[in-house]
Amino acid sequence: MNDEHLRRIQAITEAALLAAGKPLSLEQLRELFTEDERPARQVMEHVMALLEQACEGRGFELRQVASGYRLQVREEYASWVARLFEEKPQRYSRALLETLALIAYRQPITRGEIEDIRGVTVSSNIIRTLLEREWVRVVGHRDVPGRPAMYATTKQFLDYFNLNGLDQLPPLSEVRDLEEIGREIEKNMQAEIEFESPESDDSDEKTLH
Amino acid sequence: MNDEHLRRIQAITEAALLAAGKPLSLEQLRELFTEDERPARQVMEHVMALLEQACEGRGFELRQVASGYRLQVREEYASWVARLFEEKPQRYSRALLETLALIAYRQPITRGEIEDIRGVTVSSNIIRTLLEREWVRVVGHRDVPGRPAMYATTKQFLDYFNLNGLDQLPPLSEVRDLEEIGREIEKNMQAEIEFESPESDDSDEKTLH
Amino acid sequence: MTDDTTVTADVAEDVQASEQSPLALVSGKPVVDLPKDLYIPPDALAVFLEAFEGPLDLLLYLIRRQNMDILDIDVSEITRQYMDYIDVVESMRFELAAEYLVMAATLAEIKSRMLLPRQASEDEEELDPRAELIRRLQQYERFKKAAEDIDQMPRLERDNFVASASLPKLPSSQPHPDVDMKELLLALRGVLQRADLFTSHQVEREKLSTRERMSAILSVLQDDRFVSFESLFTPEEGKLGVVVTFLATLELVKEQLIEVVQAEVLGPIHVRARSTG
Repeated sequence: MNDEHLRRIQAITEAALLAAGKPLSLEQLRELFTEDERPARQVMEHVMALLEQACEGRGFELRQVASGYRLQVREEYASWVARLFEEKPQRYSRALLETLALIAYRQPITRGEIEDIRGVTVSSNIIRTLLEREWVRVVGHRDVPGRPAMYATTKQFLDYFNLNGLDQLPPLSEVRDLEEIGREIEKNMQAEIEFESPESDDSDEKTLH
Repeated sequence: MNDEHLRRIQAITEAALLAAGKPLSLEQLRELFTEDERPARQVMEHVMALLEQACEGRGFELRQVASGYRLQVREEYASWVARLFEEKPQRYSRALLETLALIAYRQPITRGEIEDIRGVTVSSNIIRTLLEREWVRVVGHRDVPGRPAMYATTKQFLDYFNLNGLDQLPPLSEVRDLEEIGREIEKNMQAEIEFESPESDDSDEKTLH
Repeated sequence: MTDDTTVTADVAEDVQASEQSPLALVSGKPVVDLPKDLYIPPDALAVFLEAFEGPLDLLLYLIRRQNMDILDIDVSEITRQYMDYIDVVESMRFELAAEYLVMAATLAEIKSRMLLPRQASEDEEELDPRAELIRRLQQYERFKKAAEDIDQMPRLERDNFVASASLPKLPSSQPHPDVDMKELLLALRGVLQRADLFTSHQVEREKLSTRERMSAILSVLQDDRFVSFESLFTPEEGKLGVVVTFLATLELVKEQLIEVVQAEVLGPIHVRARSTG
């Protein structure tokens, strides 16, 4: 078993792991070779060690997991790789916006109080999203059974909406007369929908892939 | 720009290409970096050359196709890697390949023009298959009665066949005299007869029409 | 499968044919011969339609294989035969059979034109009627070859496999949606209308600055400890700020969110969140 032969088995192993995109056991890797060329288990184990070394300083590494070996992108490059999978920002649900609006205008407010006004349950996801975005925070707990958290808006919330303080939020009397604003927003959303419609799918040829 | 810095960009690039599992353009690769760390185009091109070298002697190689760069298994190891997949590779019918050839070499072309040259109706299935595979797309309509769709090939077609551009397609053969055509046909028929004969157990192979 | 390859009478004449493997099986019998002319036996039609990509393809074959002279065909016989099996194939792939029939008609036309005496007055430029057909055959042949070339080209899933590696744990990089203040107001309008809160003036009663200050005070009182009442005030804010803080404190007391403790008359006042502790 000379070096050249080992390097060949190593290259085939690497090729197979990269093509499979899932873990392969030592046996599965050995099965790729015809009977007369099939490396012994020990040889294969040695090749895996060689392959592991050969991945040093590269973008990926050999990992051994329960079902076998796999090649995996190195974790230290995760933050760059993650940008590949960045999705377009979605829109917040109406439920989330209503919850946020109630926290802004009625703070400090508990989830139960929000639910009382909205007439529907507020999902934990909504609260978590608002907390993660750091637009709301828990400022205490109401002294009633269950000791529910009280939510209030944050400085980040004010910054995002370009406000110096909550008193700069539009007064509720203006909120009453929102018909026009509503029409405007619907118009914007319409424009957005048209932009994403499948008719325009020729346009992606012009953008870079 | 020192060597260590280049090696880091190279590792990130390799990581991203392996994570994407599809071609990435130079621009897409540059976009992975934040603005302050984004390599210049020339630097990126240099890194691609370094990465190409770094893949020598390994199971995979860097390849430039129409949509960008991708890492792919070296063709010399295809026969081992193919054993990973139980399904045999798709075969394409002559009708589909002839239609595809006409679109590739004569684009933009209408279905009627394809039928004129082939002397036979092009089934809707074939066009649908080509569109679904995203190998061809409609690029417009010919300004004649019925306004028939004109078809052209896509980047995905080039990617699938390892091409960087249409100019890399094998050159279209010269018009030959019928004697020569006859000899060629004879040879092909011979091969086809052997291929189609009931002895060969190809029946489980799927042929796409 | 049968070993009997002597199903055709032509075998003796066509030694070449008997040496080759059968093209296909028709009703269990191997078909060795390809058609001598454009007539295809109805029972073999499906097979031949598979083997040839249409009449041009078949013609290309015949020209070489049978040394067929496209002028030397019995047009009336071929036409009759074509008509016969159109009935047979109606249920299968009629549209393909029709194309063969068109080809037969084309050939018939060529032949009839060739039989007519050429008129001397006719334009010398006029092409041999076979020229158009030959041009089409040549053209078709180029693309037939191109299709074969494409089939031979290395391609994904057969000769090439994209290399991919599994992903490490990726940081959540979901970008945040944008929100317009108008959207927020619209949402508020919706919920207030539903709750019918516009009619009662409950919501509007409190100044938002007071609400904000209530939140601020509560966040100062996070721990279970007393804070001096004075420390809640920021003199730099001026009179208005002090008033707002005072109102906020009163509101918090009213809502029983904080408790105010004064150990002795005129002694220091302390506040603490009721919920903690």
